[in-house]
Amino acid sequence: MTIETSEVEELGEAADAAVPDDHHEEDHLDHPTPKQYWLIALALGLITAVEIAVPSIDALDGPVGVSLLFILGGIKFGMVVALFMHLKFEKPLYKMLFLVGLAGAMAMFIVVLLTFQAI
Amino acid sequence: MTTTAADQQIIRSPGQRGVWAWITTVDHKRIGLLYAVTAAAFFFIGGLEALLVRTQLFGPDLEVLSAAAYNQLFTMHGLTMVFLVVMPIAAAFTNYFLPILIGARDVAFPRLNAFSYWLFLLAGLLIYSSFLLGGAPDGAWVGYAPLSTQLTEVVRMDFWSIGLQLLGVASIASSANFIATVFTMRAPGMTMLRMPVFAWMSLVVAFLLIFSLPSVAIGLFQLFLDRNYGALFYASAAGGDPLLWQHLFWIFGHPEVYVLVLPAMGIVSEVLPTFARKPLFGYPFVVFAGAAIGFVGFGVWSHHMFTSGMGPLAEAGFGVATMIIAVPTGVKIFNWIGTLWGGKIKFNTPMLFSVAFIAMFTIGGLSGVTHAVVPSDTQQHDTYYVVAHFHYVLFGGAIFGYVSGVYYWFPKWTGRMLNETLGKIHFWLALIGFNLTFGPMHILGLNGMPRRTYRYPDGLGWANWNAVATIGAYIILLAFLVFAWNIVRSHFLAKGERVGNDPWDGRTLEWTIASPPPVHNFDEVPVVHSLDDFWHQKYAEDEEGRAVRMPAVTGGALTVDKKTGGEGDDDGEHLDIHMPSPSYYPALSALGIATLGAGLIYLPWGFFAVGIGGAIMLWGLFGWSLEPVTKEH
Amino acid sequence: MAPLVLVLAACSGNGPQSALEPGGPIAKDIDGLWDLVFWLATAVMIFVTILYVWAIWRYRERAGDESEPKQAHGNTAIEVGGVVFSVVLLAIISVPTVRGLLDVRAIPEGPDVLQIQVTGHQWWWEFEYVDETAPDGRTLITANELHIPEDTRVNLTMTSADVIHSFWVPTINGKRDVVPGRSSNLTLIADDPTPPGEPIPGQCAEFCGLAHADMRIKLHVHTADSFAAWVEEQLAPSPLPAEGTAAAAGWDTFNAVCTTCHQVTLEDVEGEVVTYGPDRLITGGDVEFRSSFGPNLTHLFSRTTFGSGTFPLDVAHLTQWVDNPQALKPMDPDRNDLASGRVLGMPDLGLDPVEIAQVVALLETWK
Amino acid sequence: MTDAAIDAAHGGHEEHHDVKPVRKTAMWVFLGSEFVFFGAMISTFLLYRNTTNGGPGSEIFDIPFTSASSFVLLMSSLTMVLAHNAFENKDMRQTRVWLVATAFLGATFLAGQIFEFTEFIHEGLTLPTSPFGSSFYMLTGFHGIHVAVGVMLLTAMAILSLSGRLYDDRGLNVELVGLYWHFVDIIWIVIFTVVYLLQV
Repeated sequence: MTIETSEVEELGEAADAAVPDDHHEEDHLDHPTPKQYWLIALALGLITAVEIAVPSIDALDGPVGVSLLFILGGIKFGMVVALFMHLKFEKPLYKMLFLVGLAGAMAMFIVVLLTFQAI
Repeated sequence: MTTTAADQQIIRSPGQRGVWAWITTVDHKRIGLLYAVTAAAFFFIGGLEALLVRTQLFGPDLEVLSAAAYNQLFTMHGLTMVFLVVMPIAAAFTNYFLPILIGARDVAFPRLNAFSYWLFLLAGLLIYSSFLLGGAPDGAWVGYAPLSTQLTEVVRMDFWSIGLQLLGVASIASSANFIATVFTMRAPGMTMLRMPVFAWMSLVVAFLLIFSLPSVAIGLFQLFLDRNYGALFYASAAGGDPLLWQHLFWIFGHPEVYVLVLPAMGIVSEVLPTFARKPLFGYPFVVFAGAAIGFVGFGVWSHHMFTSGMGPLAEAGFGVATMIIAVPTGVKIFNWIGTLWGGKIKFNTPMLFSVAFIAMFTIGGLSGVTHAVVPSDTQQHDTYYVVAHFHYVLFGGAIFGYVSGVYYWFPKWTGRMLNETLGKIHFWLALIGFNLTFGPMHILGLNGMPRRTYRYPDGLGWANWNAVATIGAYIILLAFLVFAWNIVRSHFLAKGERVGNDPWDGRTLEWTIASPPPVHNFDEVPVVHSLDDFWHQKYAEDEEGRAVRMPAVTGGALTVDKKTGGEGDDDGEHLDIHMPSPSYYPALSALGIATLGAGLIYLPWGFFAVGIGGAIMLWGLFGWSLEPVTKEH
Repeated sequence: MAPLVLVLAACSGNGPQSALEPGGPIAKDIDGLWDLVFWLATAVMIFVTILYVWAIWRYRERAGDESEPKQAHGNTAIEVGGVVFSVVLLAIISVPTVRGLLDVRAIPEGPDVLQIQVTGHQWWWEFEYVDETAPDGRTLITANELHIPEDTRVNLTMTSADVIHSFWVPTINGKRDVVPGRSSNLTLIADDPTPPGEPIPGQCAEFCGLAHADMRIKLHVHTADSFAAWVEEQLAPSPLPAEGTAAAAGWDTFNAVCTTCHQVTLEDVEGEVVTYGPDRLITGGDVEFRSSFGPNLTHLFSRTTFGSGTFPLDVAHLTQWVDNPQALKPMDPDRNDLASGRVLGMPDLGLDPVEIAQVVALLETWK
Repeated sequence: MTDAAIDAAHGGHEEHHDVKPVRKTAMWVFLGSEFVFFGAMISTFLLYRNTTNGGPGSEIFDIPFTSASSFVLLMSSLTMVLAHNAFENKDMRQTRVWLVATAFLGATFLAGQIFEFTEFIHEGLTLPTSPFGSSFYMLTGFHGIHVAVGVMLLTAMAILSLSGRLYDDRGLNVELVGLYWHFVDIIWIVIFTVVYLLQV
C-alpha cells in the first residue's frame, strides 16, 4: 500500500508539516485530561462487559450478534487508537501511515480468505 | 578532497582507516558502498550458479550436474539474485544517494542503517554456509509447501527460511529508516514534488517492503514451525492447506518484483534528463505512475497462482487487476520517450544502459501482459517463457538500470570516471549476450519447456535454442568481466580520469558537492527552490524555452564550473557539524541476531547458539540505546 | 527487438510439446487468445519501437551543434491520451480473457464424459478410470501413459499423494496444479488419434523435488474402437507365469520384494484373479483416490515407456533400472517411509544379476 | 537514536529542534506494518478455525477467564496513558508509578496466558494437534511475545527513571513505548473478538 496518486499532494503537505523546521507544538494540544482518560477506560470496560454478554444471549445468535461484536470491538479499537494513542490529534502523515497499514492488511487478507471460501 | 580543516571539527573522524572503521561506520555513504561491494560479490557468485545451470542445459540429457546439485544451484541463483544482489544494489544506491538527493546529511537513523547492512551480510553468509553444511536450499526460491516442509531431517530449507527471515528484518529496518528520512529530513524547500524521481521510487519501495514483508515473515514462521515443531499449517492430511503459503508468499513476492525494478526506473529517470539535456517529461505523471504501480502491485499477487485452483472468479479478478498495472507502466515508458524527444542526446555509457533498459523493460512488460490473460497463462506458467519474461524485467530491466547508475554515479563515489571505451564494450556484450540468453527462452517456454528441470530429452525441439541461450550466458559473463576490469582499472589502479563535482552537467543536488562527498555531505544545508534545482542554478530558459547557460554564481556550494570541476568546495572554516559517532553496537546486535537464527536451524542442540546469540543481541541493543549518539569532547 | 523475436518465433519448429501446436479445441481456443494478445503486444511493440528509435536517432547529439534543446516539461493531453489508449487496449483483451477463462475452467458433465482420477506422486502419475470396471469390480488403473478416445470430453479429477505437481499436456490444454488435500479438474479433448507408439508428450510443470524433470506424461489418443479394445485388454488380468520358467522364478522375487510398493493383477491357471500389492486411499478435498506406492505394473509391456515416460520400455533399460534405479533417475529412496506414506523413489533392491534377469523376464510376460 | 542526524541536517549551530517526528514517524510506520504481520496470523486462524483434526476446538475456550485478562490488558492502556501524561507534566514519580503499574498489568496478562495455555495443553490442544491448534498458539503466542517485549521495555524505563535518565529524545521514550503498548492492546481487542467471542 503505497500512496494513492490522488493523495500525493496531501501527503507532500503532511510531510512538509513533519519537517522539524516548523515549530509544531500540536503534540500538546487538546489531549484529554487524566480524568477523561479514566472515563474513557470506564467506557471501554463497559463495552467489554456488553461484548462478553453478547454470545450468551440467544436472541443475538447468528449475523446480528456477529455484527454487534464487530461494531463493539471496532469502537474499542477506535477509542484506544484515537484517544490513548492520540492519533486523533496527530499529523495527517501518521494517520495515513497507520490507516494504510490497517486498511491494506484488511483488504488483502479478506481477499485471501475469500479465495478459500473461508468467509 | 580538502577537508582537513573540517576534519578537526567533525567529531567522527573521516580519516579512520582499516577494517574497524568500516565495521563501526554509521555514514550512509560508506554503508552504501558496503552494500554495493557485497552485492557485486554475490552477483558474481549468483552469475556463476546461472552459468553452471546453463551449461547443464546446453544440450539434451547432459550430465554436467546431478539433479540434486542442479536443484540447489537454481534455487540459490534465484535467492541470490533477488535478495543478495538486486535488493542490496538498490539499497546501495538508496543509502548513498537518497540523503544527498533530498539535501540531508545522513539518514534518519544512522546506526539502524548500519544494523540493516550487517544483518543483511550475515544472513547472506548464513544462507551460503549451507553449501559447507550438507547442501544448499533446493526447494526453489518460492519454497512452495509442502515440498519445503517435506524433509524435516534435512536442514537445507531451514537455511532458506531462517536466512529469508533475517533478510526481512534487515529490510524492514532499512525501509522504516528511509521512510522516516524522506518525511522528516528533507532540506528546506525540498517539497515532496521537488524530490528527484529516484528518491520518490526509493520511498515507494520502502512502503512496498514495509507492508509486504510481514506477510512472508508469518509464512516463514509457519513453515519453520511445521518443519521443527510439528505444527500443521501446511499438512494437508491434517486439514492444512498448501495454498495458504502461496498467498502469504506472493503477497510479499509480487510487490517484491516492484521493489527490485522501481529504483532502477528511478535511476533511469535521473539519467535520461541529464543526457538528453531536458527535464524529465511529465515529472508528476512519472512519480504518480511509480506510486500507482506500487499501489496496484499489492492487488495482483494471485496472478502467480492461476493454475493452483483458486476458482474462476478470483482468477478473473486478479487477471484484470494485473492488466491495470500495464497502464502506469506504459505512462512511464511514454514519458521517458517524451524526455528524449526534442533533446540533445549524448550517448555516454550510463545513457546507453538506460536506453537499453527502456527497450528491454518494454519487452518484459508486454510479455507480462500476456500472463494476465489467464487461459494463455495456464500454458506459460512455470515455463521458460516466464523465465524469459522476468529476466527481461529484472536483468534487461533492473540490472541494466543499476549498471547505468553505476556508470552515472561512479565519479561521485570515487572522483574518477569509468573508461568509456570499456563501458561501450561492456554495454554491447551485455546487450547481445542478454538477448541471446533470454530471447530464445520465450520460444522454449511456448514450446513446452518447463522451468526448474535439470534435463530435457531430445526430440522436443528445444536443443538448439538452449544451446544459443547458454552461449549468450557466457557472453554475459564476458561483459561483466569487462565491467569488473573497468572498475578495478579506474578506481583501484587509479587510472580513471579524475573529475570534479559535476562531470555530466547534472541536475540534482549530489552534483553540487565534492566527489567523493565529504562525510557531512553539505557544508551548508541547501535551500531548494525547484525540481532539478542545480540545473536551474546553472541554466535559464530563453523565450523559446531553450536552456541558456547563466554566468557562474558565486558563493556557497554553487561556485562550480563544469569544466574545471569544483574540487574542494569545502572551505569548512567555521563548520561545527556533529555527525554521529561510529558504533560497533549495530554490527554486534546483527551478529547476535544472526547467531540466534543459525542456532534455530540446528535445534535442539542449537539452543546453545540461540542463547549466546540472544545474549549478544541484548548486549548490542542495550549498548546501542545507552550510548550517546555523538562522542563527548 | 520485436522483429528479432518474430523472426526467432517464425523459424523455430515448434515440436510435439508446444502450446503453439494445439491438438484439441481447448488448446486451440487458448492459442487463439494467445495469438490475439501476441499480435496486439507486437503492434504496441512496433509502435513504441518506431517512436523510440526515431527519438534516439533524430535527437542524438551531432558534432558542431552547440545549441541547447527546448526545455519541455510535459503535456497533460498526451498523458491522458496514453492512459485512455492503454485502457482501451486492455479492455479489448480483458473481455476474451474472462470469457476464455470460464470456458477453460468449466467442468464437463454428462454421461458421455470419460472420468479419470489422477494422482500425482513423486515422481510419477497414476490414472484410475473410475467408470471402467471389470466384472469383479476392479477399476482400470494404469500409470504415466494416459489413454483417451478422440473427440471425447475427458474430465481429470486430480490430487497429489505428496507435494504439489502440475498436470500439463500443452497441445491439449493448459496446466493445472495437483495439490495434496485438494482436488482439481482439467478437461482434455483431443482431435486426432495418435499413431501407435507415438504418444503426445507432456510433463509435470510444478517443481516437485529431485526428479521433477523426469516426471513426464504420455498421452495416447485412440479411435473409439481402439480405445474400447484397450480398455478391455487393460481390465483383463496379466498371467501368472507357468511353473519352471525364468519368469516363475522372477515371480518369487517379485512377490517377496516388489509387491511392497507395486500393484499387479494376475490370473493363475485356475482362473483365479488376485491383485497383489498395497492399496491405499488418498483424499483430495471431497474426493477419494485409490492409490499404491509405485506404478501399477499390470500390462506393463503394453506401455511404450517407463520411469514416468522417461525411458523407452525395453529389456536393456529395464534391466538397468531393476539393478540400480537411481542410476537412471535421481531419487531419494533412503528416505522412504511407507508407514507415513512418504515415497521418494524406488530403492536399490540388492538383487543379483540372475534375479534381475528373472524379474525382467517376468515383467516381459505382462504385455 | 539519532539526534545527531537531525543536528547534522541543520548544522549544529542552529537551534535544537524537536526531534520527535523522526522517531514517531518510524514508530507509526512500524505499527502500520504490524497490521500485515498480525493480519496474516489472524486470517490463518480464521482459515483453520474449524480444522480441528479430531482434536479439541474452540469449545475449550474459557470466556470468563479470558474476559478478565482482556480487561486487565485494556486497563493497562489506561495506566500507560497516565504514565505518558505524568511524563509530559514532568512528574517523574507519578510516571514511574504508572509505568510500573502498566508493566504489572502486562505481566498479569502474560501469567493468565501461560495459565490458559497450560489448561489447553491438558485438554489436548497443542501446536501439533491440528491446524486450529497451530494457528491458535502462533497467533496468541506472537501477541504474548509482543506483550513480553513491552513489559521488558516498561521495566527498563522504570529503572532508567530512577537515575533520572528518562529522556524525551531517546529511542526508548515514554511516548514511543506507549504507542507500542496501546498497539499491542488494540491487537488483543481484535483477537479477543475474532478468536474468542466469534465461536460460530
